[in-house]
Amino acid sequence: MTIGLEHFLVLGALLFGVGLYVALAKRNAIGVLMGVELMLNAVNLTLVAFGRFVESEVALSTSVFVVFIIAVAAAEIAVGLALAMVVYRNRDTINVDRVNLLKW
Amino acid sequence: MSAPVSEVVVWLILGLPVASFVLIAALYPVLRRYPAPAGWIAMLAIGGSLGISVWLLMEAIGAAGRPLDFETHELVDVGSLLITIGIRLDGLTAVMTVVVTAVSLLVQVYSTGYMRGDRGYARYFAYMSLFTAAMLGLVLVDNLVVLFAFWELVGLASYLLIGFWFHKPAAAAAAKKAFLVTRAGDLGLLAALIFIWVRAGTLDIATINTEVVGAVELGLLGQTTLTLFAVGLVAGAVGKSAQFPLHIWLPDAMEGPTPVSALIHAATMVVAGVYLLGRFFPVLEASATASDLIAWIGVGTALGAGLVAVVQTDIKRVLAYSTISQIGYMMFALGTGAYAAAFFHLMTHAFFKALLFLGAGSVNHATNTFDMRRMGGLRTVMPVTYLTFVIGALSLSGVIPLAGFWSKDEILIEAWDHQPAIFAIALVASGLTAFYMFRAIVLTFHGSYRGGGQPEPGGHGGDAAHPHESSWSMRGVLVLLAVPAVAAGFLTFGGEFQTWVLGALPHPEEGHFVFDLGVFLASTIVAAAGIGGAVAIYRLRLINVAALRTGMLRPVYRALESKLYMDLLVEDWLVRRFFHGGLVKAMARVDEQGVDRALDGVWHVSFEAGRWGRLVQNGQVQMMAVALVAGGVVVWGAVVLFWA
Amino acid sequence: MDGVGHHLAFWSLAVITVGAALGILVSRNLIHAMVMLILSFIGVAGLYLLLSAEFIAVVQILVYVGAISVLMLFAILLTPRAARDNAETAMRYPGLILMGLVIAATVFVALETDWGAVREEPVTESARIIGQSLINEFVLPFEIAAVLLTAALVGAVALARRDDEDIDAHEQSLTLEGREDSGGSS
Amino acid sequence: MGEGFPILSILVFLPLAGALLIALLPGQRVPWPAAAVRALPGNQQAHAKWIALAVAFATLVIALVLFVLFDRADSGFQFTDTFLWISAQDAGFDVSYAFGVDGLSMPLVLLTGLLTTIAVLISWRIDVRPKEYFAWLLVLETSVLGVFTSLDLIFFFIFWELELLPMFFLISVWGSGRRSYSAMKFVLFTFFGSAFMLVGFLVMGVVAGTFDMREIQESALAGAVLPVPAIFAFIFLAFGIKLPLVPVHTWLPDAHTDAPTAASVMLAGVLLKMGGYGILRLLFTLMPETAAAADVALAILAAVSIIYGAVITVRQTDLKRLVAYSSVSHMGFVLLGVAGLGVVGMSGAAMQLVTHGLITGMLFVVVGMIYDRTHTRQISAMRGLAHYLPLLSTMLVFAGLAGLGLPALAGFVSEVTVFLGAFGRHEPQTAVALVGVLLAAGYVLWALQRSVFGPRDERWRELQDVRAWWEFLPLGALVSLIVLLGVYPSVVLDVFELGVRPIAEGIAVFQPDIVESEALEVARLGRGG
Amino acid sequence: MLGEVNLFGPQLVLMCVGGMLLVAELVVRDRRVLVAIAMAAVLGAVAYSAILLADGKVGRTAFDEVLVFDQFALFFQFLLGGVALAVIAASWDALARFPSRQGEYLALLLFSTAGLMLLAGTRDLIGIFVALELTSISQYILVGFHKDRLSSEAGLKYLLLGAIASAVLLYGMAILLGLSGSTNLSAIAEYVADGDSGVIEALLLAMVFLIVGFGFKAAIVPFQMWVPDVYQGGPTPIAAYLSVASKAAAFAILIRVFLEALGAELLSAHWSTIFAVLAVLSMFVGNILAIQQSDLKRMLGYSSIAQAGTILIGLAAITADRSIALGSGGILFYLAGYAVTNLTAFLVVIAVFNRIGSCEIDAYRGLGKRAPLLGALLAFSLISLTGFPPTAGFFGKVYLFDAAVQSDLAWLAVVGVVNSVISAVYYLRPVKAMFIDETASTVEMPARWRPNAPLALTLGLTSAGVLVIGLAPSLLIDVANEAVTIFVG
Repeated sequence: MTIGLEHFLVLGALLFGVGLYVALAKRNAIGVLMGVELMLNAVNLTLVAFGRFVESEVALSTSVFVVFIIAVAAAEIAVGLALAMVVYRNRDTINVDRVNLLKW
Repeated sequence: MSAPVSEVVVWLILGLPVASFVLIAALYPVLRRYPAPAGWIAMLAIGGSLGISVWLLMEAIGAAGRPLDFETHELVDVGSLLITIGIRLDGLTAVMTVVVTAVSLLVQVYSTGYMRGDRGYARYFAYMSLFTAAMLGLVLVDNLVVLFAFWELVGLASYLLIGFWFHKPAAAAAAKKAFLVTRAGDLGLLAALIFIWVRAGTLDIATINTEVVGAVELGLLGQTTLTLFAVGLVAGAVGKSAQFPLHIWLPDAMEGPTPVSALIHAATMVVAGVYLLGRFFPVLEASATASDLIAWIGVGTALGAGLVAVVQTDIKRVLAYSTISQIGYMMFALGTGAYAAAFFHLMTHAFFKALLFLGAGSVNHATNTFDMRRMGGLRTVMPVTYLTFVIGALSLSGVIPLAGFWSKDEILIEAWDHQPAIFAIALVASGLTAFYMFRAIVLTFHGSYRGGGQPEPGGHGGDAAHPHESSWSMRGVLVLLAVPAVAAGFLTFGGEFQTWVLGALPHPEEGHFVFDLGVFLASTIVAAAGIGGAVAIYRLRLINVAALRTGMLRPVYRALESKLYMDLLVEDWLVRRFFHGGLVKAMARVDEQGVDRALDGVWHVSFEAGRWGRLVQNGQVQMMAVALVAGGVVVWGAVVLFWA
Repeated sequence: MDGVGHHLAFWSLAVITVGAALGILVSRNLIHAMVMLILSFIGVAGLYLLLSAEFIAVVQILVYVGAISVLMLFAILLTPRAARDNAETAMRYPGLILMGLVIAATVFVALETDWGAVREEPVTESARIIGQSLINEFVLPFEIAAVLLTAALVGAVALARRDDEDIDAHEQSLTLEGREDSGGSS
Repeated sequence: MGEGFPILSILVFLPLAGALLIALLPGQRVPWPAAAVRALPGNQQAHAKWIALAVAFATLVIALVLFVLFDRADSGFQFTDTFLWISAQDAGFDVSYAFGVDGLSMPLVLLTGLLTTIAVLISWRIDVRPKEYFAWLLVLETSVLGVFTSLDLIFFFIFWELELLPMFFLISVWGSGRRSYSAMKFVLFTFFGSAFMLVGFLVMGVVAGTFDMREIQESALAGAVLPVPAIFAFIFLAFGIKLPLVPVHTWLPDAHTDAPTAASVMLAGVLLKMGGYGILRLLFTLMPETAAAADVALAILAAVSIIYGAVITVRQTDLKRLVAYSSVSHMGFVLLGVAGLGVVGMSGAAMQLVTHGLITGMLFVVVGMIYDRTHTRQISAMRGLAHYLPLLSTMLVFAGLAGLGLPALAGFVSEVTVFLGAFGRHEPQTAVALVGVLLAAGYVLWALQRSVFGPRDERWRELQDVRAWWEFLPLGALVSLIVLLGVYPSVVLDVFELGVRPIAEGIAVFQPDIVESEALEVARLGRGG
Repeated sequence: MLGEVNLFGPQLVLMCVGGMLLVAELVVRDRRVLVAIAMAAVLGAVAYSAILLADGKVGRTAFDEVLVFDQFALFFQFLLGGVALAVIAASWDALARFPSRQGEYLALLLFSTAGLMLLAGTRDLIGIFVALELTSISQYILVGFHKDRLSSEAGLKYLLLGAIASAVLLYGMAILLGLSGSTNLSAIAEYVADGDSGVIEALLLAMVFLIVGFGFKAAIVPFQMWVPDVYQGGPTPIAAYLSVASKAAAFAILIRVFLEALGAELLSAHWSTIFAVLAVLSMFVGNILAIQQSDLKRMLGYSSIAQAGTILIGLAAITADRSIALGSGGILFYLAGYAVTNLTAFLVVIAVFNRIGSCEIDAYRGLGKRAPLLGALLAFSLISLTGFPPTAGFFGKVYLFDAAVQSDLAWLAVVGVVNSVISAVYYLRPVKAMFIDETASTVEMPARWRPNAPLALTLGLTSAGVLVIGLAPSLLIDVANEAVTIFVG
């Protein structure tokens, strides 16, 4: 069996699913962000795999796309962590299940 | 044939009382304080009407009762609906107008005395004018819808006058009852007019009587149509003329002032039903069903009302039941084809019954009561009243040669020819009439005085402890009315009256005088028996009434005293229990529990859905994320599984 | 890509990457999870190499391992009083189900779809080419990304910075939202 | 009033302008537009009502002038005032600003003008936020006039919806009892119905390519998204709620009872009429085939409403509520007449709109005046009012009698015409409806007996009968009009006939066997033979 | 090259001035100056767009079709510019709460606006992604800008959810890219147009993930749950911004992607149905939950969900041949009307909040007496939101429902109108509180007061807009339809 596109796609899918679970289920805000990062990595992996395997002009755009995603992810994390800090300052916790003043 | 009189003049008959009504209403703020002119205005107007009526009667006589030709005017013209208004002036109309205006005038003269000092003096005359106008309109017009309009207006006047002393709860209740019960009958008339228009396309009375009836005879129109129409008319007549089973309003209507009872509930309005059926006599003739129906209703009412009258203790109620009974006579007369006789009786009855009522009013003036158990012995202090009352009673009882005899006799003869069973029942009723009338005379005028009633606060009337004869205006009217009560019957001798009235029919015939010895003997014997019985029982006390009442005749008494259970049946069972207790309650339940509840339910459900729904929005960010992703996955899954 | 080396590399990297990710999933300690995350990033970087995307791999190592992870570590250190565990919330089971569904859906799509002709050899692609395209056809996203990074930077600073007025604002908000305080915890 | 003079626009928007003027009146000082009324008596707030009166009266005068100038030989729309208002390119969404009156709408416009003037007059003593009150009243007039004169579906709909807000405010601010509940209920019911109506309009407009009601043909609706009966039903729902018909009538008693007197007058007098008008103007004109097919169902609905409404009315103990419920019954006659499908029935129905407006309006006016004096509406609490309030009691009796269909008063004419027009097609339903007349007599007389009649009650000793000019004027106007229409109905009926004749002709195409009366055939034959 | 940059001018102005503000803040602390600069930037951007329009640049593309300057983009540039101006003006009082960070606030607002404008004007997946993130990240920060308990919580929630949503969106984009081999929307459109059914699942997954990502921004059920929390917690001007500008741009990109890239019959049949279902869900959920709310801001949040559902009707309403632009044009028209309407409502909420420090509906009792004009304007905007004439909201709804009917979706129009009825229940509640309830609010309220001048001016403009669109919708309808002609076959 050749290691082909499907392998990477399935791997990406698994990574995406695990990341999703982490994002959905972890109580710590930083943990949730980790899950998001995993999901983005999964997307990146998928994109790069497409760029490697798909017969078209796609290669370049996927790489560029991935670069942008990485950059944006970094920015997102930075802002996310900053917000987590602010929440921490207000509430002494960053557990998302306790950050629920706003509801109903 | 062009009319020898101007149309405007005819309208004046109606217009004068209308003007009187409007004038009194307009001047009411003044007349309220200085009421006397109100009476004069009303009497002047009605006097004028009487004058014109008499003139017109002469004209009508000149034309042998045939209708005079007047123009019709368009009132409503929408699509295929054409409602016109015009004058129908023939012998029948002329007679009716004269009777109405004459009795009306006399009653109003009487009223100036009777109502003196009443707070509502002006209002009273306004209402009276209104009534007269409406009644004259009812008689004069040539279109069924317009007739119906006046028919209802007459009911309105009756309502207002019965409830004239509205401070008495009984009067207010009686007014309402009268209006409602007659309206139930009016529905029949309304239905009839709708029906005939839809089927025959006309509302013109003459057209219905000739063309429509002709069309039925030619088979162009179903017999059923005519019968249904006639039955509707009968229903209207039964309501207005207080025939069984819609008679229950009339006795209660005695809560109104006595002159009102005399005019409206004895002489004029209550016989409007008779007039209506007479007006449509060709229709009635053409429909055997309707004729039989009205004949049996009439004669049944005549008997039943006569029976109930026997046990009444209120003199006006005796007269009321007597009126019902007498109208029953006219009704079955029409049903048996005695058209002219019915109207002859209508006329004589108008005079002598008005006389009787006014006499009762006179007595009331003296005693402050209508309860005969508190009267007695008034013969000596009120001789004029007594005498005229006796004349009226004799006339009513059908004692020869008074007016009542001739008219009643004529009806009985026709009944005998037509249907002996009806004749027999009518004869019994005739005897009962004599009996209860003389019972009333004995209780009221003979024996010793039993004290009278308390004067009403703010009312009129004098010292009941010392009764006295009434004022000249009242006495004068009694005397004047006694004249036709005695002599009106003579109009029949040459068949003149019949000719006038028959002239109103499409195929008129010469009227002629009828006399049957057998019938004469029978009715005279019965009347004598009735009078004798009354005198024997109540004056000579040959039979102990009290013992009878508690003895073997007890069930009969109870039945009669409760008016043959009709009030109970209608008011208690039909209205109170079935309608209010059942239907209304049930529907109100539907109303309260139905739509609004359903809507409340919808609202409740969505509100609760919101209350629970917002719990999902619990502020947990991961809950939101789950929803977000799940939404996507579910949408994809659904699309792939079900659509793709 | 059917050499043994490729197989070995792919499968080992796959195990590392997914295993590390699962490690985050099961880990109860935030620091451990952090380490696992870095491991997973490195595994992904390895996979990029396998896919002949060297430049991306380098960026991956630099940005994710070098920057983001450090940032996260700082964040952990700066929130000393916050809970340190990496436990799950009540969303665990919905999360599991959803994970299953999403993996099922994505794997299904990955396997069932005809992705078109497969390129045997990777196109050579270098940092230079990517850089050129960034200032040519993708100059616009590039510029936007620059602004985005600025915005994020400035914003993060603005948020994380403690200003005098913020303290006032904080107190003000405490008084304003005092009602809602009862339910919350601090 | 030459061609092109936008007289209807002026008519419709004059009240709105008045409302704005009133709304802009400052509390303290008098701006130049209101300076003219500086000299008038009363305080600053009194200016609001004077302006309102002036505007309402001016509108009435314009309406009256139009009524007089109305060409009674032209069955089309007159005084039209049209331009393309919204024209969406290629989108099939063209809305016209289109005003016009025909025989059907002209009397209703006049009625609206009259009743608004009366509503202003009887509100003379309003002292709670009078500015807003009169402003809303005038806005209401604009919306109703707009409904009666619009010739474009969307335009019509706008005015139809516009009416909700003034009523919402009038009821919930100046009302009594559970006023905010009632106001909300009113709004939700009406809004619900009109929402469906909007869908119906849109479906029609889309398939017909125009919203102009003069151009929509039923035959063109065949290809619509919804089947034509569904469109009919959607639109009918709105009108049925407004009319109102059982079982969607329950908003009416609440709204009427809790509304201030003037709002009740407007509600009963003109707002309900919008339902009947809509049925004739839109359903029967635009979808004659469906209407002709639905007539039996409509007649049954009508009969149910008449009887049900009347029976429930019998049970009411609150005088105002009683009047309100009686409206359910009376408005059933409108539908009954319409279901007759012929000129007579429709004219009767249209006539019933006007007569009910006058009579029920008057009832509300009188009940309101009585309430102002006695501060009760419970019939059981009243007794013998006629002793101390003779004129007012007379008016109540008059209005009540008019309400029960007494001849020579307006109600009789329309009811009889409706019966005549409906009986030919719907014998059982009409026969059942006849009972409603008796029931009407029942509840009216029962109420009169217990409220105005009866022994003197010392509680009412201090009450003042009608004396102010602003009380006399409305009563006098209503009494004379009720009598006029009762005695000589043709003055309005002929105009209505002009309006309904084209509608009936449109329906006759699909129902050639319409029998109102066997058109004198028999009589003619009988005469000939 | 310059020609290409020229088309990017409006956004560039915003970005540059935003950067300048960051610097300027170090020198100038005067609120007036900073706000003036920000407003000038927005005005400059709008003016730039106008100049481009006048210069006949409409229809040009730049940067390899990443950027497109068509009428559609232009429409949103004007709309978003207007909204940004209003929000800046509305932020006048809010700025006072963080005097040392005014520059950042305004800069972020400008960045975000630039991002939104770009979103409406890109035809490339990468461009879309980056623009979306630019605006999103700026918004996350702005929502948390108060740094108090509620604000920070809202910011964190928004960010976490936004991050997850972007990841999902990216996955969808990745699949699309893998399938079509291009990030360009036209190329994708070509691929989809002759796509075979073998890839339908993948296409659908990509499509659904795009819906998730954009639906998140547009606040469509079930991607909407952040909305009330963020609206309630964030600064009120930002809530207004989110509810209007962000939503508008989200719908812009939805229209562009779905009509331009995924518009082929193969997919449109599916997404039309999906949007119809989501529209129904959004309307019901938004309305039924809004009834429950006691906080006006939160209620407006739920209401904006319901409004999103209404707007979705326009997306669902795609006629088979798409010969008429009713649905998409209707969305644009509705969005514009909704923008002025919702801004009016929010501006009043801001004004009241600045004065009494509460957004509870109960606190509004008696407002009609204390501040009649403000109360009237709030009532007017709520009435417009309900869809009563003669307002922008009325015609917006009529137009969208008309679109639904034209697309044989009469049932959807029925659901829409029924929801309008439901919405009356809660929209009229504040009206009742302000004008009808007699018991005065427990919250202290000054007798007669006016909002600050910028706010008052903006309020005047937006409410005038509501009325003008309600009275003369023709012009706007034409503009909106013109804007979407590029999508019409």
